[in-house]
Amino acid sequence: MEIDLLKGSSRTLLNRVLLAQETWIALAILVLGLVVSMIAPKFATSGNLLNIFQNACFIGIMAIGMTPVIISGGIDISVGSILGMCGVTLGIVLNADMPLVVGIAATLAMGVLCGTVNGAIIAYVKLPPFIVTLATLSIGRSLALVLTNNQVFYEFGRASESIVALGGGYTFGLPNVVYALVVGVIVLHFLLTMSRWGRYLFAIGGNEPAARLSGIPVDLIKISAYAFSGFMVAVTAIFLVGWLGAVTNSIGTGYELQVIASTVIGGASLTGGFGSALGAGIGAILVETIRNALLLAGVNPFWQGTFVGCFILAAVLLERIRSVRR
Amino acid sequence: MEIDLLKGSSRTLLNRVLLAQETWIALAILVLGLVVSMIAPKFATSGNLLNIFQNACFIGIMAIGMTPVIISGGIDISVGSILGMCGVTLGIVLNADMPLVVGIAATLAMGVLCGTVNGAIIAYVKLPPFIVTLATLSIGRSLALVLTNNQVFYEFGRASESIVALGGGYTFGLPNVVYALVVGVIVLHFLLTMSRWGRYLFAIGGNEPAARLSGIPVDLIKISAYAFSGFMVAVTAIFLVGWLGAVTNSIGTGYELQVIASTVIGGASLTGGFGSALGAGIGAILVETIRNALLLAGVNPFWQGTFVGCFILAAVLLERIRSVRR
Amino acid sequence: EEREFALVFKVLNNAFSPPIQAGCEAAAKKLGDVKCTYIGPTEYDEAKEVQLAQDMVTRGVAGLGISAGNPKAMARIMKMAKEKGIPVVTYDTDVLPEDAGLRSTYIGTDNYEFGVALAQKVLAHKKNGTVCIQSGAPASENLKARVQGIRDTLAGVTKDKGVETLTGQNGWTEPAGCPVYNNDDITLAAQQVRDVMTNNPELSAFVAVGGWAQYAPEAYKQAMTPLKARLDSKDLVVVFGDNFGPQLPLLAAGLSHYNIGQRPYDMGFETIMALDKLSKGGTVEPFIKTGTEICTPEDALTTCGKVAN
Amino acid sequence: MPVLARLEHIVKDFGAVRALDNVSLDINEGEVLGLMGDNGAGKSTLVKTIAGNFQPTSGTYVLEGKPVQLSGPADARRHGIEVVYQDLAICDNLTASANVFLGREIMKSLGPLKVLDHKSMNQRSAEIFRELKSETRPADLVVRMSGGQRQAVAIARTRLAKSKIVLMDEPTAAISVRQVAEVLALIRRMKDQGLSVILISHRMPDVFEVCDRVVVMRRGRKVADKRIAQSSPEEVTGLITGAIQTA
Amino acid sequence: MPVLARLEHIVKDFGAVRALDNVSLDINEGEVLGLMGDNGAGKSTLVKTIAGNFQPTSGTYVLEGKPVQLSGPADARRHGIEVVYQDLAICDNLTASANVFLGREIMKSLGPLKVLDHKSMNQRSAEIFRELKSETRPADLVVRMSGGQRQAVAIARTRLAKSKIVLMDEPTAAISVRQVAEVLALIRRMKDQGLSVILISHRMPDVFEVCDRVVVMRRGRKVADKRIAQSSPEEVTGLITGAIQTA
Ligand SMILES: Nc1ncnc2c1ncn2[C@@H]1O[C@H](COP(=O)(O)OP(=O)(O)OP(=O)(O)O)[C@@H](O)[C@H]1O
Ligand SMILES: Nc1ncnc2c1ncn2[C@@H]1O[C@H](COP(=O)(O)OP(=O)(O)OP(=O)(O)O)[C@@H](O)[C@H]1O
Ligand SMILES: [Mg+2]
Ligand SMILES: [Mg+2]
Repeated sequence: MEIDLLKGSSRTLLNRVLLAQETWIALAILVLGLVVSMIAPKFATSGNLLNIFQNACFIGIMAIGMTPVIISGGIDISVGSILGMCGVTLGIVLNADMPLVVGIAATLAMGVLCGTVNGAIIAYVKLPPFIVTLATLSIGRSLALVLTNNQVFYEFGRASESIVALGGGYTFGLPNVVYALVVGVIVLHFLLTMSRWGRYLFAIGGNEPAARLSGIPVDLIKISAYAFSGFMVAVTAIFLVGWLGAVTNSIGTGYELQVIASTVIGGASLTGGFGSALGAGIGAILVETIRNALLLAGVNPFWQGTFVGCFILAAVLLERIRSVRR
Repeated sequence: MEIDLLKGSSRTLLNRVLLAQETWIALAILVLGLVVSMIAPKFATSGNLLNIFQNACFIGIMAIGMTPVIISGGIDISVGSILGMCGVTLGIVLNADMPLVVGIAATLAMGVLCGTVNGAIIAYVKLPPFIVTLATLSIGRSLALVLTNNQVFYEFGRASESIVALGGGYTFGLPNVVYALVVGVIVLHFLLTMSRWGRYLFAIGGNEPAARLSGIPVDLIKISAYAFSGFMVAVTAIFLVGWLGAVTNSIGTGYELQVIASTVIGGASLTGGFGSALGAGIGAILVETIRNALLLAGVNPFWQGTFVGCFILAAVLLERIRSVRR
Repeated sequence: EEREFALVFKVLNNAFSPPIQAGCEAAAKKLGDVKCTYIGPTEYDEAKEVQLAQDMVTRGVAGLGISAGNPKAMARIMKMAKEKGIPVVTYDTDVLPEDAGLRSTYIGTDNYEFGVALAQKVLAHKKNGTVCIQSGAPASENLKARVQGIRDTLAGVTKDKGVETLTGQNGWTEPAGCPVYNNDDITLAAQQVRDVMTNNPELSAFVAVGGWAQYAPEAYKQAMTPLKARLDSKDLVVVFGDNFGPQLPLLAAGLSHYNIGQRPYDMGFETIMALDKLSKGGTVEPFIKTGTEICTPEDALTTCGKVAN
Repeated sequence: MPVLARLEHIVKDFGAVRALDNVSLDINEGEVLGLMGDNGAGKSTLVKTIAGNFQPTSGTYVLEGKPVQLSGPADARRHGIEVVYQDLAICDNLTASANVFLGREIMKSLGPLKVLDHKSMNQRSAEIFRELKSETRPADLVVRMSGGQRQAVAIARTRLAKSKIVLMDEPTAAISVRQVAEVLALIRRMKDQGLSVILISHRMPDVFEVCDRVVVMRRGRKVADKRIAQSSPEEVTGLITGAIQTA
Repeated sequence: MPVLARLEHIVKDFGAVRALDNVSLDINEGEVLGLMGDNGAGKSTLVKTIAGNFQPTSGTYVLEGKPVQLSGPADARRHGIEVVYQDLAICDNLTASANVFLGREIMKSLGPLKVLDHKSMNQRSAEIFRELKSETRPADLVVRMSGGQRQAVAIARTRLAKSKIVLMDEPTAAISVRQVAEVLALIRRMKDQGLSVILISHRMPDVFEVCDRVVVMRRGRKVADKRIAQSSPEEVTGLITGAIQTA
């Protein structure tokens, strides 16, 4: 759903829904689910579906954060390292017997700080995003090691119970992290379609010099996109640490490619100017569904990467065909 | 050294050398070396320098392969997986007691095949290179697992001695792989500056529609760039397997970012149209020098990533300043 | 009625994985009515491993063997399993002591003891000097315990007084740049051995807590052969963890002095056996040591390592 | 005619390149000023300086009697200066209406929040397009539009606010005869409303058709500043090429 | 005048859009043909069809008496057809000389190998630029060049081979008065050498100055094909806008 088809387009609603990448990915998930249910009846149990949903949330929330960055024409391959930095921050603060709120505040601040550093270098020094975040990927992973001196944190002082309850707990029968994903999708959807910030992101991704000439504060918007990404990574870190109950500095290694894959499967374009909140979430769910389906269908896990890779290709191919018809 | 400044430019030779990224990176290596020699006299021993040089070769050869891809405006993040596929191919063939030439031929064929598949999807299906190679990264790693069934190969039948002599041996006091790097740099430099193929790569990276309108076989040239990258990865695989004396399917995991970093440090631009053979090699040597220097200077190894990241940033910043003055 | 026992491992893409799987399948075959489901993430990812374990609990297997990459997180899954009445054991990597009640037994090596054993082999030949330790991923708990075991033993202190970097305790120091971490990258591991040897010509001992560098047998040979005289005179003592196929010829050639191996095959085998007992209502010992095997150049090519391979 | 804006001895350097060299210029109310010159003469640079995209290296910029230092295009717009850029400066992935309102969206209240008012913006754009006699539909994506429609979108942007000066950088370069006539008509209408228009063009007939005054630039310098009535296409051509030194 | 090329009932569809609708056209030797029409009328599509970039959906394309199916621009070039594209189609990161020779580099032997002959290409480009009276230096990067110099580079490309037909898509759209005069002079020189030139332009005076014949397109159809001497700017304007249906 590109932002500008949302309102008053000359196309019908049905037409728009049919043309949306999200619709097709959702359909792919459905078909995949039906096929696997035939082979493995356990697939369609509520417990398993819930697992899929929960497992997809961590990558999904990060993908929501990545979406504005990609819409603005950037990329953030340091998210895995930022996850490490945030996790480590949370671990250190809670381990020092601070209350949970302090831990959460510190983690969110760390995420926003990392994102802001990325964004500031990209916007002000005008270096290519891929390279900048490649460098901060390396730096972040290294600093996480330095900060923890390679210690693992299992003890969260007086916040032990509350952090575990937050990250691993359930509310109304659903894992808490699922609510975080849903809230993330709704908030970002609102921001992208109804706020100036969202409008400016699309403008920058579509034609950056034009956006600049229009008086849009391009640099600030770009920085805010990376900061938002960092923020969402911090949110992921809080839930992930709570769910795992421990922090190691290697947390999140290699997640960047999974996050980008989810975003792209959901219809974002790496050249900028396109992307949606819902797409990011649905992309993550597709990847997780494939993984789970293969497992239940008894496919040798070694094949998993092949299937995921083929689905990535299929999704972008679909996106291409769609955009030609659009 | 951009191709078109090479001949008959209005600038003097000295001017051109001073403006080249390679010059500055070479200088950085020198300064780094001098500083570290003060702290750790062992740095400047011939044994250590030779180690640095040899260690840099594997990433360096792959970076040479990546250079045409990046010049043409593409990117190949599947090189690590292709290295895995090539290594595994060599392992399987030699393990089946085939002669070395058959093994080498099969490995090179596998590299070229993987590259060609990447290139063909990118050129004909017109999907973005980042996504295509992200997908084949996943697929390649998975197929390497499937092919080997997670076995390690360390018996190479009748080729055992010859493969080890090739990959681990010395000629005139230098490791063989160093010659491969040097030959690679020279051949690619020649191709980029003196051949139609090189000229067309730059044209495609500079303005793809224009290249197409000029009657350049854009699709074929693109495919050949990825095939060349695959070929160089296969060459790396042969030397690496010979040097290691064993093949595991996890070989090359995560190398893509190191290779891209080397290429970019050497002055290639991810937006296409710029890059040089020498730069790729020198970039790889810089990264390895940093690693080695930190080790010798007794810096906590946890800090290593921070230094490498900062050098990446410094290198692209330098490239930016240079290109403004150019 | 076939019973399904699931063994969840930290990472499939690893030298340890095939023998565990082989042991698991052999035991299942021996029992006849058991199916061995052996799974794990193909590349190291703690969260994914936990999710896989959770999937297995949801699926309702008859027994669960866990190698706890992230012990705290696994403890929660094990609790879920316990609530569903699924028997759980850990193997290879245990949960934290406070969660020990969640599993019926731990089958594997004591990693700290493993480190102690490595260090004792060094002490057998050297009373003091410089030592460089090689490890894999810095964050791995198993490896950290081994490194700690080495350091404490060399420093001559007990576990509860653990030392950090050796800076002369009991005459032992770690040279600049050590320990080296290779992040499970075999190429890097081999390069590190060569770099360390080139840059520390006086080194007294090199201890690798796992076999990485020796999985690159030729590169390892190249790095160590020039030091053959020092190795032969035990002026430089080299002790490696693991005793897999490629390592043994190196040991036999005198390029390392001791290789201390674990028994991953036994871990897989015993895990199934334990789960079999538990699912039939039996009991098992709280710690089943699969033990270690110390290989020397003399027995490297004859009796040693046969089980692991 | 009162002077709306005045440039005094403006110099603009890009590194070693002097793009504007001591340019002084009056912009009068209700006057259409033609700006001509060879490629690279500095026309676009002059326009961007007036529009606040560039800060002059030296010289004074007086707006309505007060010296100003514009900090950017948004600031210029606040002073009533609007620009149609040479390369149109349009985002292909947005709708026509989104482009028209880019940087000054209409917001509405949704509870405590301010949100984009898509409906008002579409309606207002539709009105402007009707005024411009363009068939552009506000809610369509620009990527699908013809050159003339894109031009209409760019021009529509200047019609949003009560602007005083409209700068147009080659608005008729790539559009067809019919659309040229429309743009010229539009310029005349703006003039009638008391606006100052600066028209950059390489098309002599256009300039002589709508402009009151013509300024010729050569290599960063102003070489002529004449009333159209007192000049001729031949003279201007000579001034542009340098056959005539100054006038 | 002998007919060099003939289009017969050419149709070109892009999905649902019919860009060319039953267009028939003769291209005569030594004649300058003006091609006019509104934005989106199909002019560029027609040029690209003649140049082999597009294959017609239906219709026949006869070159020197033989029906042909051009497989691409290189193929068209072999038949002596050269194009100056609307967007210039130039690679900024290459030198002027590299751009001129793009796709048909001069090679020399280096032992058994064929390698680029930079020197010959630079010399030959320098000659052409001199011929075009352009100050462009062959070994300079295009990225640093002015609009006029870029135009010179694009036009220089057509001068490499003994071409028969030169298609120019709005070569004068964004260049200055002086350079327009140069381009028009060049077109006349090409005509004198017996070349056919097709000039697409929105600039009526240019067309009436150099063309022998004018063809007007409207919504993909050819609505007029007249000798310049028998037409007038007013008539052509009417044809473009649709005020006059056909002529
Ligand atoms: N951002 C910039 N950085 C460096 N030099 C610049 C920049 N913008 C313009 N110039 C230089 O300033 C000079 C004037 O350029 P300008 O774009 O103002 O010319 P112009 O009269 O608008 O030409 P045209 O008719 O081609 O649009 C040229 O030499 C140009 O190269
Ligand atoms: N590659 C393409 N794919 C789809 N439609 C196209 C393509 N090229 C042109 N068209 C359509 O064909 C029609 C004719 O376009 P064309 O570019 O030939 O017009 P033109 O006369 O050159 O206009 P202008 O004066 O603006 O250059 C337009 O409706 C255009 O949208
Ligand atoms: Mg201009
Ligand atoms: Mg056109």
